[in-house]
Amino acid sequence: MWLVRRFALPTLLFLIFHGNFAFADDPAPTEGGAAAAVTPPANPPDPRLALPDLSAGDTAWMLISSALVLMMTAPGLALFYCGLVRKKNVLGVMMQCFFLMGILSVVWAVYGYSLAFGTDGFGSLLGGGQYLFLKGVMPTWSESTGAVVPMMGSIPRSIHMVYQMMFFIITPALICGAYAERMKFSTMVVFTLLWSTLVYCPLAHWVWADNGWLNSANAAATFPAFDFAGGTVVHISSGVSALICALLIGKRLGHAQEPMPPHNLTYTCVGAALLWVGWFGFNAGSALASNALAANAFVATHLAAAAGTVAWAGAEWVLRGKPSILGACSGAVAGLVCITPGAGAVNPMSGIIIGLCAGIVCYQACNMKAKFGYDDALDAFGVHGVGGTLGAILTGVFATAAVVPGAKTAQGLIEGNSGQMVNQAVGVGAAIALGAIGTLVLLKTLDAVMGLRVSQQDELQGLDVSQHGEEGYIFL
Amino acid sequence: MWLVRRFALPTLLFLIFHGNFAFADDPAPTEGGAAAAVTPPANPPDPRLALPDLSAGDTAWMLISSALVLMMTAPGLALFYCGLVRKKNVLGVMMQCFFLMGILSVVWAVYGYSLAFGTDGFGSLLGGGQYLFLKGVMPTWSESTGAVVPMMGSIPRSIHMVYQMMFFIITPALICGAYAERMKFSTMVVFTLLWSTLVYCPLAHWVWADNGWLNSANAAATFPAFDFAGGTVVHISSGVSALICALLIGKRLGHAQEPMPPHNLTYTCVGAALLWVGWFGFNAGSALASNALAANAFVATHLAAAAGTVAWAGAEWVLRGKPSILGACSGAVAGLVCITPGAGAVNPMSGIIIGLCAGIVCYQACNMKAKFGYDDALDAFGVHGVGGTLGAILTGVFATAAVVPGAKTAQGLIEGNSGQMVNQAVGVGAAIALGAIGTLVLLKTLDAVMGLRVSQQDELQGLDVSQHGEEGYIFL
Amino acid sequence: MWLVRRFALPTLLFLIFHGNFAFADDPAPTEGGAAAAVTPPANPPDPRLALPDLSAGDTAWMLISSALVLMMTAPGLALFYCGLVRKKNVLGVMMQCFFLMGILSVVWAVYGYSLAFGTDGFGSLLGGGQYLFLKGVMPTWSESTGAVVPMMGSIPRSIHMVYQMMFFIITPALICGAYAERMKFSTMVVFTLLWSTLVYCPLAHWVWADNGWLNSANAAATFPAFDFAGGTVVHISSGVSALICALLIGKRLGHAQEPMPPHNLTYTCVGAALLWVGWFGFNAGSALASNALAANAFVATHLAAAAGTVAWAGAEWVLRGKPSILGACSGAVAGLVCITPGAGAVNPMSGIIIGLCAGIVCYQACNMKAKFGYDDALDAFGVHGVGGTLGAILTGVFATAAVVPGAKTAQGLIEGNSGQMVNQAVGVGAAIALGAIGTLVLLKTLDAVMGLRVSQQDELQGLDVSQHGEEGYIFL
Amino acid sequence: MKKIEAVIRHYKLEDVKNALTGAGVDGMTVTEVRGFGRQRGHKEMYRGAEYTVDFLPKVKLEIVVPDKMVRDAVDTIIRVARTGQIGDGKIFVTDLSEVIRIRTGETGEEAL
Amino acid sequence: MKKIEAVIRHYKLEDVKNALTGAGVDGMTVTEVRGFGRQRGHKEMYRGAEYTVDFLPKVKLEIVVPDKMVRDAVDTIIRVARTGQIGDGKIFVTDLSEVIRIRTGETGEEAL
Amino acid sequence: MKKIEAVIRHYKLEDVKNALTGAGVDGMTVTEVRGFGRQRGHKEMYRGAEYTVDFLPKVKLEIVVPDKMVRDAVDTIIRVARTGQIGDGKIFVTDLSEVIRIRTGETGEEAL
Ligand SMILES: Nc1ncnc2c1ncn2[C@@H]1O[C@H](COP(=O)(O)OP(=O)(O)O)[C@@H](O)[C@H]1O
Ligand SMILES: Nc1ncnc2c1ncn2[C@@H]1O[C@H](COP(=O)(O)OP(=O)(O)O)[C@@H](O)[C@H]1O
Ligand SMILES: Nc1ncnc2c1ncn2[C@@H]1O[C@H](COP(=O)(O)OP(=O)(O)O)[C@@H](O)[C@H]1O
Repeated sequence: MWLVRRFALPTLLFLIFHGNFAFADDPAPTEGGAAAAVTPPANPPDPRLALPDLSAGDTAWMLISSALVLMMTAPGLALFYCGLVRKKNVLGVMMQCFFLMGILSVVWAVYGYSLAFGTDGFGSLLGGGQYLFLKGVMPTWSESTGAVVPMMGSIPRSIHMVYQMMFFIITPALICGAYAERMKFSTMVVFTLLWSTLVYCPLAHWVWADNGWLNSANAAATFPAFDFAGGTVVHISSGVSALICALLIGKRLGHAQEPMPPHNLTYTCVGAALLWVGWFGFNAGSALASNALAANAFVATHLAAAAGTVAWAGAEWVLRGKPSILGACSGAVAGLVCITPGAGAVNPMSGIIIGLCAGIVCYQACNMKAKFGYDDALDAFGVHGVGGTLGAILTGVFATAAVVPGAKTAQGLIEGNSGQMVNQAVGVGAAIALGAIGTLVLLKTLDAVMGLRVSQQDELQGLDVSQHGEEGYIFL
Repeated sequence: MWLVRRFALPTLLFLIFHGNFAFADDPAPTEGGAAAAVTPPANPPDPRLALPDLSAGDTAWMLISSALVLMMTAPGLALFYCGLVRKKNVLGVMMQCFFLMGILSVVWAVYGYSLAFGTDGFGSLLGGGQYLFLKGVMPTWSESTGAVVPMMGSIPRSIHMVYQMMFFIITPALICGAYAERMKFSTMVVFTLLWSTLVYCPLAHWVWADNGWLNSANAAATFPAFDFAGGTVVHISSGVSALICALLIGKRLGHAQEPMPPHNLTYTCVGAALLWVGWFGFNAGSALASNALAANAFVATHLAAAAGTVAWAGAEWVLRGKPSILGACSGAVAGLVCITPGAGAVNPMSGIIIGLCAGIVCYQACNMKAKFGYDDALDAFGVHGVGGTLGAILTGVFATAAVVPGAKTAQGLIEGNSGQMVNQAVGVGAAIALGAIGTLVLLKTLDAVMGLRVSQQDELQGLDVSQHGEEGYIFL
Repeated sequence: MWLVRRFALPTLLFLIFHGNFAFADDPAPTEGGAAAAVTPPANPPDPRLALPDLSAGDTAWMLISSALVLMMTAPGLALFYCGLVRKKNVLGVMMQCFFLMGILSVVWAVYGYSLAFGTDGFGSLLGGGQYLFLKGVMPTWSESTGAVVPMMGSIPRSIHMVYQMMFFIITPALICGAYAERMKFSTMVVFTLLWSTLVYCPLAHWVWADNGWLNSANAAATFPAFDFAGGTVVHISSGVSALICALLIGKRLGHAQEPMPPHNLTYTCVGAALLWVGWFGFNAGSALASNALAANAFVATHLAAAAGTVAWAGAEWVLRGKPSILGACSGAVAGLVCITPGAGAVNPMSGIIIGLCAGIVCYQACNMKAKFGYDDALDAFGVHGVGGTLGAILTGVFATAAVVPGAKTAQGLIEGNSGQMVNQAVGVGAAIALGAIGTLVLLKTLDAVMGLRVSQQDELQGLDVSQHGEEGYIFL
Repeated sequence: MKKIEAVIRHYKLEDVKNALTGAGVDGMTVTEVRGFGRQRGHKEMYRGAEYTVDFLPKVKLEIVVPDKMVRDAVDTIIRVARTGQIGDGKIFVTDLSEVIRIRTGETGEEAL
Repeated sequence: MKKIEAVIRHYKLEDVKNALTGAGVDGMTVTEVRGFGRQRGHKEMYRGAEYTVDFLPKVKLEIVVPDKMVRDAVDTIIRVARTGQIGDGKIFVTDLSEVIRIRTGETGEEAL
Repeated sequence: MKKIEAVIRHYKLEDVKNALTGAGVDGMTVTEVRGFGRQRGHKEMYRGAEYTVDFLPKVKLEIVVPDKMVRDAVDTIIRVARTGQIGDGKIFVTDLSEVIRIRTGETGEEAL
């Protein structure tokens, strides 16, 4: 409760006040201001970017892609994760995903986008106040031409903002898999707010902001790493942070003593399928246009997911005698994670190889967990941390000029550009370092300030009743 | 049974015959006939509307928006609602949503669209026979130019027809929340058919038809009220009707004596998430194009939903000590309802304020229910009636010229146009009056003719078995 | 196990090797090579096809359509089917759908697309090696103009490939309904691989390849049959094969002795709704563009589904006294199946008639099953076989020049072109023959080689535990 | 010590529980059961197939009471659970040879 | 009056019910239970974790009959529920001190 | 022959099962139940409505053992299932007049 008073209320008031204020004297951004951001942060240059007018086709694709990525968090991820916990915690997991959709969206509009994509702040390290409260983001119509400003390539910048917002939401939601079934809801909220501000925003800036030091689209980047759709920003960062969470928060009561099987694999399967579908928005949408690059990403993404499904379930079949549906679903997600950084940089046939590797490697990673004995409840690290890292590396290997419009030079190792492997490695290292250190510091602090875990009593009763005063299923 | 004989069969035959007839001598509409309807009924003028040719981008966005709005009714609303009832009525609720998808679609094609959007009928009050059986709605290709006619702005009119059909479906489906768990299925069907004909069609005409007296896009409108995506037409009308239903049909057996907790909140959460995703089609689609106006609506819609989530769950947290997932989901829906009329008229930052108000006000409205003692089972009034009314008012407050292409004059109270508040109030009043009176008359009549409730026996047994001869879950 | 060693592993290795190979020396296809395939295989000529440049709008619509069709298999079909089986087999059914998404996607990329759509093989009978490993399918940018090649009309050919891949996935998945609850998983996988290669690919070539002998878009076609979106290729072929499966594999233990009610109709309803939504991608997407033809298909599809819902549930209401949700859902699917071949060829009002017929005929077909006594567990034949055949015939009846851009001549019986009925009949016959014979031969062989059914022991225990070592729900 | 087992209708559970606590019963254990008896079942139809469901959902209460309270308890249940319609259910009474409270190890009446 | 409790396999329920009604039993109460005994459980694997499930789903029948019918009922159950495989289940018989029909208040044999 | 019925906390099931098998019990039957007693329930809130849930999930074990093993079994259960918190549960012991193994028809101790 103290927390709520100390935190929730002020936030609300703050928002209302500033929202209002921002609204009141929100100046129509000068077209110049918009021009400054004509090149897209993510991914290689796109022929369309030359033309400044709004393309209805690209806009349509980006609107639906934004919706698809939101759908990934809920119902997608919410179902995928909630099916894996025990019945008494099913709502706990769903609530984490759903509530984050609420709070993080507001944060992104207020300052997140500005910190991540602003170019007026701390150079290649972090954005500034440029876009606070969506200042200079929302569309206006120039008096003279009637053209829309500001644009981001062929789409209104506001769509780029909301599309990136969906990434900002799902990334911390992925971490829920590590501390599931035992974390205090209040601490979870505060942790996520801090993490997304202090870890996600900087990392997104490094990799995707026009002046980010890891942005392959930034000519001046120190280490131009390929991260088409967020392998480092989304998956490595969340996966590594998940590992730290699992280590610091400790095991669930009864872990490794009593069985803790997934309570509803039908949900997990539906969730995985929705993630698969949504991922088309995540990866193909990262072309920021409805073009051939998006088509390449779409195909590569789908084939990697398919190959991952076959690889993981196949590995189980060979090594254990039975392919499981959880294996098939996990393999699909692993494949999707692994292709994320390379979707727009590799040939789709390589996507099959990447997917196969992802399925087998992540399968082994999840098996290893038992040996190390940490309790990454839903394998957020095993799938996103390991898969994301593998993907970043394999992207360096398989990247090819063939799929990049206008690219003349060799891209990946297989084309002889071994230098790219260094960039990829640096990108991975940076994401791991920032994620691990940031999470470590935040959790240590919060543990001291408000405690990470619910009481033993509450944990035994389940998060649904103890944290939210509800039951998931009442079938009587 | 008598009902089926008296009603269902004739309808089928009627349709087959006329459908056939309509088909047989369905004249390709003259381009003139099409020209008559070139400006879109809903929302402010759109630059594109000048150009008559079909835009593939706008068409793509409207096709997918139509699909998204259908998805809102089922699985979206069906899941959201069915999770809130007791297990024995789960199919009853789903069936109401699903069956209405069937019957209302046919009605809309046969005469609904014509009554709502025809301009040849009773002037600003109701449409005529212009589009009966889709006459003059489906695309044809002009001999000379090969251009598609009829168009509606940059999309074929047939898409406008099918897009609006989805609104026609979901509106009465929302009312199901009020009489859930006790209404006779046969009566429900008849009531809905009459209600959608006598309440929805006129109201849609008033607000959206080219010559509607409340249509802000109609220069000649008596009270040009802003209703971008259906705050009055969809939410106020259904919400108010829901209240009347709850009052007239009476409480569920055992209401307030025995506990009636939601039987499956995981469904409710998934449903809420799908409603959220689908609402992008509902609101951003109401731009009838894939343009900057759609982008503004998209962002405003998302932020209002997010703010509503935080507000409702936050209010519970502060006032009851625990944030609940039902609260978070209800808040999201409340925010979405509330931003509906203003999505294309307000700045997205105002969307946050609107969402926060929605969450808090609707939360209180639902708590009040207990005091008044009527049994609006799933709070259709508390969320849609209250949220819709609040939204209409707040739209009048926050509407701004900044987001309307080509708008020169002040729009809302905050820009000093206090006159708009009157228009909004009249719009609200008209929707409330038509909805309340229409529902009252219809239910009184049907109560006399065929009875509103199932027998006590059937109610105790549950609607699944008694009305449909099925069970929802057989887990043995 | 032997199977896995004999089959799974080699496949993986094969793929990795060849994938690699294909990648290594994948020559950018000559523009000539692309030109060879400028006209789309499916559906009537489309004005756009003249212009070779990429349309962002059409591309956006086809990307999302591809995602929608994938969504039809999972979660759509997976939920629709898994709700109909007994609890102990729920994962078995889902796994069949999900695993096929994996394995078949890889197959399609490796050789499926080439066999089905290649024009260099066995003329009108089967494709060749033209597109093996996506050779000449993925987008490249011509040095000179920067234009994308290869194209398929106004979209990159790679999108046509991935869109068709989704059809390749769902077709065999439909057959699962027949052998549900008793087929060995390993045999199911092998059967599907062979069936999709030996039955689906040829049939798709006949109907949709530029030089297919049934392709109505092929001037040289022997019997140009209308199959806009796959009535013969997808539904008749799978439905007929399902019947053969049901006959050869035999009844479930206890069939007709103990009750086997659907264990979770809420899943079936959600699945049906998702199929309905996804079908817009399936049918309207078959226009391969976001144009008026797509709009017509969209509306016709929706109205047929709606009419089917009303017809089936209505028939139950009249004949049994109660409309059931399973009836409503089955009717929607029947309507969708039946409109599939004609969506782009008939007037939407005819779609209503087609839907009504579908609902009533398929309802009767499912009732008849009992008399014949075969155990088509989930009525894959009753709905897809019967509905698909009915649809092919009715398409011949109702096809009209009015909806086909640029069509001058009479199309269907109702316009006096009785000759078309012959073509439709030949199409139906060809699909039935190929499907029935192919399935018969394959199952007889596999029965001898590896056995079709799980052991009695395993069947009693349920496929979830016996085949996959998992349980669907653990609610304790 | 006696164990009273009562099979009653679902929607009577709350009332019976309240009445029993009113009558001085401190605890009970409830199980979801399906009952078959005189009460006719209902028909269910799924596409072609039609089933008669004659196992109907009921709840079973298990209440352990000192011998002297049995009469009271039974009468209370009868009074509250009765609707007069076929299917109200049954009450079975058994002797217990021992009762123990796990928390304290108390036995006999103290254990209740 | 005796109460027969029989733990049997799921898929035998229908047959046993029919056989018993044939043998003149008017009613029974069924409960879903999980049983542990000689019958070996099965393995389940979820990603890294592997569990042995040794509580297997069974159904428990409770049948109250007049003393003279016990033999018949028991034999019927044995005859129908037996497969010969480990796991067929058990039958337990207990004395009842009283039986009451809630609807009518009848007791003893009339209550059945 | 005696039947031991023990109502215990969910999360104690595994331990109790293992302890009992250790103590020589060969089988048991488990049922999901909801219990009402001294242990206070919890509040649940759904929008406007607030409920107190006082039926708490428990598991009921049914264990049939030869008379001589009763003491052991009961003590084992008490030892393992006890937490000292209100709500640990109860143990009820009843006499059985007969026990039969369906598979073999064996009766009495052999049937266990
Ligand atoms: N012989 C019996 N043994 C065990 N339970 C019985 C028996 N007869 C009835 N029951 C239980 O009592 C319930 C009600 O019995 P029924 O005969 O349907 O109504 P009534 O008790 O009013 O005559 C049944 O559903 C069943 O659960
Ligand atoms: N001692 C016991 N007490 C209570 N129930 C038992 C006991 N032994 C077995 N059961 C029940 O009987 C079922 C079958 O017993 P099991 O030993 O597996 O096979 P069988 O009876 O054929 O030897 C078990 O699953 C359990 O539910
Ligand atoms: N009189 C009773 N008859 C049957 N079951 C009882 C009775 N009293 C308690 N129980 C069961 O024992 C469980 C624990 O009892 P409770 O009084 O809550 O704790 P404790 O046994 O520690 O005092 C209850 O949940 C209920 O299932």
